[in-house]
Amino acid sequence: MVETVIRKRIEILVDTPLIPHIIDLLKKVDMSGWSVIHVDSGGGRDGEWSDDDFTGASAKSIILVIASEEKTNNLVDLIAPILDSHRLLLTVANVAVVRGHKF
Amino acid sequence: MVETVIRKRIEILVDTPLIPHIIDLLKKVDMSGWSVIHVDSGGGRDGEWSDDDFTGASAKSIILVIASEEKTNNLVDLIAPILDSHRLLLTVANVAVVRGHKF
Amino acid sequence: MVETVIRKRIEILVDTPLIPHIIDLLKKVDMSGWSVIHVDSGGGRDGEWSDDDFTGASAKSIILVIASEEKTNNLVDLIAPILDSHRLLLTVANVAVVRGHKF
Amino acid sequence: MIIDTLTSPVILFFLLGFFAAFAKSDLSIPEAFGKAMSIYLMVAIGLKGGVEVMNAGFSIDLLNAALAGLSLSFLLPVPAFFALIYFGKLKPVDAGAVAAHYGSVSVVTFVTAKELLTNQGLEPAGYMVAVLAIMETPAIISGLLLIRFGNKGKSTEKSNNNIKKLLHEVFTNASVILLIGAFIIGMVAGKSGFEPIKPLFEVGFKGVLCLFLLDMGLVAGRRLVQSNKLSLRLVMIGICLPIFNGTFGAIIGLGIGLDAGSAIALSILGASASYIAVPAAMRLAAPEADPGIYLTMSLGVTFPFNIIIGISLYTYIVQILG
Amino acid sequence: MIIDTLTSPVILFFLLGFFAAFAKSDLSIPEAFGKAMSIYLMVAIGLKGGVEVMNAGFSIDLLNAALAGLSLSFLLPVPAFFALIYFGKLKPVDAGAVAAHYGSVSVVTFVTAKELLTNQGLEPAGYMVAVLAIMETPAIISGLLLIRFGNKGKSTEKSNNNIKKLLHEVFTNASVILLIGAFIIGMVAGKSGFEPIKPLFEVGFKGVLCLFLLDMGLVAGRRLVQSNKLSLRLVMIGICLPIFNGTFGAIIGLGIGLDAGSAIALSILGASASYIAVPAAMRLAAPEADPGIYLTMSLGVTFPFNIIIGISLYTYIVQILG
Amino acid sequence: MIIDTLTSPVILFFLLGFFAAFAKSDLSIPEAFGKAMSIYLMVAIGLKGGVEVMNAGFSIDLLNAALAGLSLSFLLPVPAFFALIYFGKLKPVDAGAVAAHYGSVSVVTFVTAKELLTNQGLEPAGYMVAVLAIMETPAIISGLLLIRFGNKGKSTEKSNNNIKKLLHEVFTNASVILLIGAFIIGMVAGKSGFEPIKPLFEVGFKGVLCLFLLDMGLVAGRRLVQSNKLSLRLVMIGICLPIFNGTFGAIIGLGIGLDAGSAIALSILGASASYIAVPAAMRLAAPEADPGIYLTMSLGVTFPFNIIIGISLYTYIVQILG
Ligand SMILES: Nc1ncnc2c1ncn2[C@@H]1O[C@H](COP(=O)(O)O)[C@@H](O)[C@H]1O
Ligand SMILES: Nc1ncnc2c1ncn2[C@@H]1O[C@H](COP(=O)(O)O)[C@@H](O)[C@H]1O
Ligand SMILES: Nc1ncnc2c1ncn2[C@@H]1O[C@H](COP(=O)(O)O)[C@@H](O)[C@H]1O
Ligand code: NA
Ligand code: NA
Ligand code: NA
Repeated sequence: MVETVIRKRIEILVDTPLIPHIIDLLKKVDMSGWSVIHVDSGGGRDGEWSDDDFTGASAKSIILVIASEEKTNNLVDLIAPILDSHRLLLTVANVAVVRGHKF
Repeated sequence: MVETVIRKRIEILVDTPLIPHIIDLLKKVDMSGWSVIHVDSGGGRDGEWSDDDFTGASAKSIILVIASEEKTNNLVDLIAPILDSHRLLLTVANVAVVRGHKF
Repeated sequence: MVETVIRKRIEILVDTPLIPHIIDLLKKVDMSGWSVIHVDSGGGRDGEWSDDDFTGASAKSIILVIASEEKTNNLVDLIAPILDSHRLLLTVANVAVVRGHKF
Repeated sequence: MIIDTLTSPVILFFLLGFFAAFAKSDLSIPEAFGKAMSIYLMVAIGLKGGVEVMNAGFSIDLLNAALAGLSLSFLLPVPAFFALIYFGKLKPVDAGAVAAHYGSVSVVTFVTAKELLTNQGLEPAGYMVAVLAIMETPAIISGLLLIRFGNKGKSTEKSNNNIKKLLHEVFTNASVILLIGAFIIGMVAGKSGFEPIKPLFEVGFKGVLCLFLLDMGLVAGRRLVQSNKLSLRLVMIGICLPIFNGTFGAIIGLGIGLDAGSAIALSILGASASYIAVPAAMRLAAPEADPGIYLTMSLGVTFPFNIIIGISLYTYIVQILG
Repeated sequence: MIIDTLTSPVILFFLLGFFAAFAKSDLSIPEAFGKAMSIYLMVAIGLKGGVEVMNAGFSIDLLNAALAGLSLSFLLPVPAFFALIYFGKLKPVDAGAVAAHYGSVSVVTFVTAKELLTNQGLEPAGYMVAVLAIMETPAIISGLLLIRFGNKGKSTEKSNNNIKKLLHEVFTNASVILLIGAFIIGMVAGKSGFEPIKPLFEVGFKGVLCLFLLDMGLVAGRRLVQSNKLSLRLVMIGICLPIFNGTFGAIIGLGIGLDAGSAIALSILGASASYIAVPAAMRLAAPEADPGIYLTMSLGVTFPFNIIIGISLYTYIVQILG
Repeated sequence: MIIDTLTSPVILFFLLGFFAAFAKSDLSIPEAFGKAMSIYLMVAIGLKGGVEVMNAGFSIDLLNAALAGLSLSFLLPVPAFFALIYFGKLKPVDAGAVAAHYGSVSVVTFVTAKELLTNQGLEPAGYMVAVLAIMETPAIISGLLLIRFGNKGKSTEKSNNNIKKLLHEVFTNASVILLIGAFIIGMVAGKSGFEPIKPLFEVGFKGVLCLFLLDMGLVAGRRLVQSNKLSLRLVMIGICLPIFNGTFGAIIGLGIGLDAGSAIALSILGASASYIAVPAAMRLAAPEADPGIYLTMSLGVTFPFNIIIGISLYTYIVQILG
């Protein structure tokens, strides 16, 4: 059987226009890989929204990052202060990956 | 280091037209935040499908909810009876979040 | 309370044109259900990309599969050798599901 | 007329899509493009209908046709329901959902028929667009009542607030809003107000219809290829029901004194089955019904039948009866 | 003119969208379709503006109008900012973000006004398209400076490399690139080079504008329905600010000697508020500002006001003053 | 002719996209809109080609050109492969994948050339559209055979069922289906059947081409900006290979007796490199090949070269040789 190791799966829910800003933070903690998933609609304290809005300003995305625990901790420390002001949602879970040295 | 707490990450795979119905259930168990992700295609016991279908009736989405364990249990109890009739897929995982009082 | 069991949540990040190939592998290990999620953009060792590229050749997707541990192990063994050559990213996590016999 | 039909680019593009689906080509029309074309087509026919009615003035025919359409949409699901249960062997919930599709209408079948009929000097009256809009959603109510009737005794919870939701759906469904809205705008704007926007909605119309039918062909073909829900009995119903409904529509149309073109249009509206408004509503209002059945029958069987054979057949029937 | 406005299909489609949103219809325009129409509209008006300027030749008016537009975009946010703080009770960061929207412009308001004015023989000069492009982004800088001024003492980190990013945004913003790029292409191609592509960009223009305004109506209506951020004071500002800015624009336009049509256009540019370029820039440059406030004011209040009443009002003001 | 080329709106829009990419503008064309335009363009040229062939009648030239195209698509990858290995220093799998792109064709290069040539009275014959379709996919087979040849001894598993998949891909590839399908529909419909749908497919054509080239410019520019895979040697091959292939195509075209316009078209088909059909097929059939190499060479180097310089160059070559 192929060996797997545990890494962190980080999900950051973010307003689409803010993505470049978060990517900059990822790079600061030396994370070099990420993927962006489109969010179609949602609801929260601010009411409901949906992406059929050509302004683009209210669109949301999820930035998905697989990373080592160490880098993840650094990222969480970096992002925590702006979670509220930037309306972010950040979750971290454990995942098994093959060949963990890449992350 | 920023402190994190454990919350539940719920994923509900659902036919897109049924989303309002599921949102109603979320509200019943007092969940106030959710995000909807588009599913492009898939396969299951009913064969394969893909979303390039302008009828919209066969489109699927994932409703993603971060919530406390208690609310999650309530939701699972509420949804379990209709899982089959409504062709839903429900998974629950643990995630760490910063400032868990929001969920 | 409804009873839940633990299953595996597999995510395979894959170039969209390669999806049929991965689906074939899923079927080889007897997995009959999967969902495909569109990835909008991302970055990795090969630089950044985004899907606003009508060629389609550089688009990426995530194949999401809920499966039993046994089938998951078989899949990991099957996919591990081509992870690098096919530029895949494979993660496995635990999730709780209701009525696990389906997976 | 069948030959004319089969060499018309509109139909040929449908066949091309159908062929691509059967050949398992990787051809696909982006969802957003398909939806955009569908919106365009509805706005265009709504506008043109409104302008024509404004030009022709209101008439008693309009009222008659509207009432006939409303009744057809409400009533056609009833025989369909029993055929689906007793001959098609469907469960009540599936039978009711399918029946609702056949009471409602297909915008593209109507539009394609209008094009083909106009080529033969049989253009339907402008107000038939309003009838089309009127027939979109009442069948949803019939279908749900039939399901409740078929399931009597079982699960009657959640019925009250559902009725409110349902009426809301019937009046604010996207297709209804677009068709009726554009129809009214066409009436308000009149011929002169329509002039500046006519180029987009008239010049491009038939070309867009071709591309949309390419998409329909793909989707209908894929439904047929991938389906494992379709018994021979259901295929037979998918062909006989439109013939029955079409004949019924023709008789009503002629009975209330419509001109030939409009009677054919009413026949076609009766014969056609919904594939947008009703599936979405059914998925929400009757989630236990299997979309694999109703979408495959409506899109995979009845739509191609109507496009390729039905339109000519109903024209023929009206001409025989008329 | 208000009557003309209200029976024009363009406006009626906006109202249809508005109505659908309030009726909570499930009608929606796919995002990709909305963006495609927006790109088309910007390219089309850019091209036509460029061709017209090439035909008319450069003039001192062009330069004057460009300078006036630049100044307006920079300066209009200032009074807006103080009104939003003292009367609107907003935090500085929100006030600055909203103010930036009102300094910038709305492409669709401009285009709709151009259509309505042309119908009355008051067509603005071709170079007003360049003024439109020039006014898109400077207000972003003003807005951010105002925020910094309002927050003085607090958080001034990250300011240096932000200024570089900001200037980049101001010059390479998608709307600016499309408008200026198409304008230059129109100038290079001239009337004869434009001829072969004219059908797409001229024949379809008004129809696309109708469909886009349907989308705008939906989005604006949903903003209003879903918003819980809008105080009565903010609604008042959302109506008074465009009147103030429009009057100011009219005075400047007449002051620098523009013809009536162009002065009305400048007035409308002053009065209109951005809903694409500025929101995206603000979300990135001032993430703490609440998009629920600036989008709802710009799209939900000011845009409908300008489309339905404002355009006629500014025309009237210029005619009174002129 | 280069001057004509550079002031044509079509090319200017390409340059605008290129510029926006280099300026790192946030301008982007929604994927669905790009795909919709691509489908429209293929259907439009297919239809027009079919109608023209039906009008002109079949000729021996058609057959000759088809055979020539087929051979070119099969054979051009061979010299390309060796150049890529020995001069470009690529691994066999990458060399084969790139070679397949250069054997296949670029629809947009062909269409742009057709527009520019028609302006000079050098319009290619209608049947060249069929040649275009024929050349789309055979090169995929050559490329994969070359990879197998280059890797001989290594990994030959999974070859059998792959051949079936490959032939399926060659015949049912989306571009092939659209081009051939629309071509046949054009032939069946003929001039009179084409008339009603002509407005969409002819009136809008050049405008859509402009917007699509704007998109191509963006994508090509971004490829160049983001790429770190491109050695100077590969850039040189990306420029010399189309010149070589174009000259070869010109010689063959003149050799089999085509008229000047058609010979130029064959030359351009030879010179152009695929960016839709082949990349998608290669990603699946040779997943180990690096898309960063083949897409960047085809889209980032050869496409702009052909559009800006190549078309004029091949015209010149044919006129010299002819
Ligand atoms: N650590 C990561 N987490 C999430 N996505 C990743 C990660 N690394 C790579 N990716 C995705 O995989 C793509 C290819 O990565 P690479 O092969 O490293 O260039 C990237 O563009 C991302 O979309
Ligand atoms: N608990 C949650 N789970 C998933 N998504 C959420 C949750 N809370 C908020 N969101 C998403 O974040 C957006 C903004 O939330 P809020 O800041 O609470 O208005 C919502 O519209 C949702 O898309
Ligand atoms: N095990 C699974 N993992 C992920 N997605 C699934 C799974 N099973 C089913 N699905 C999704 O649910 C849809 C319906 O499944 P089914 O009801 O089995 O036909 C499929 O088309 C997939 O998109
Ligand atoms: Na019907
Ligand atoms: Na303004
Ligand atoms: Na070639």
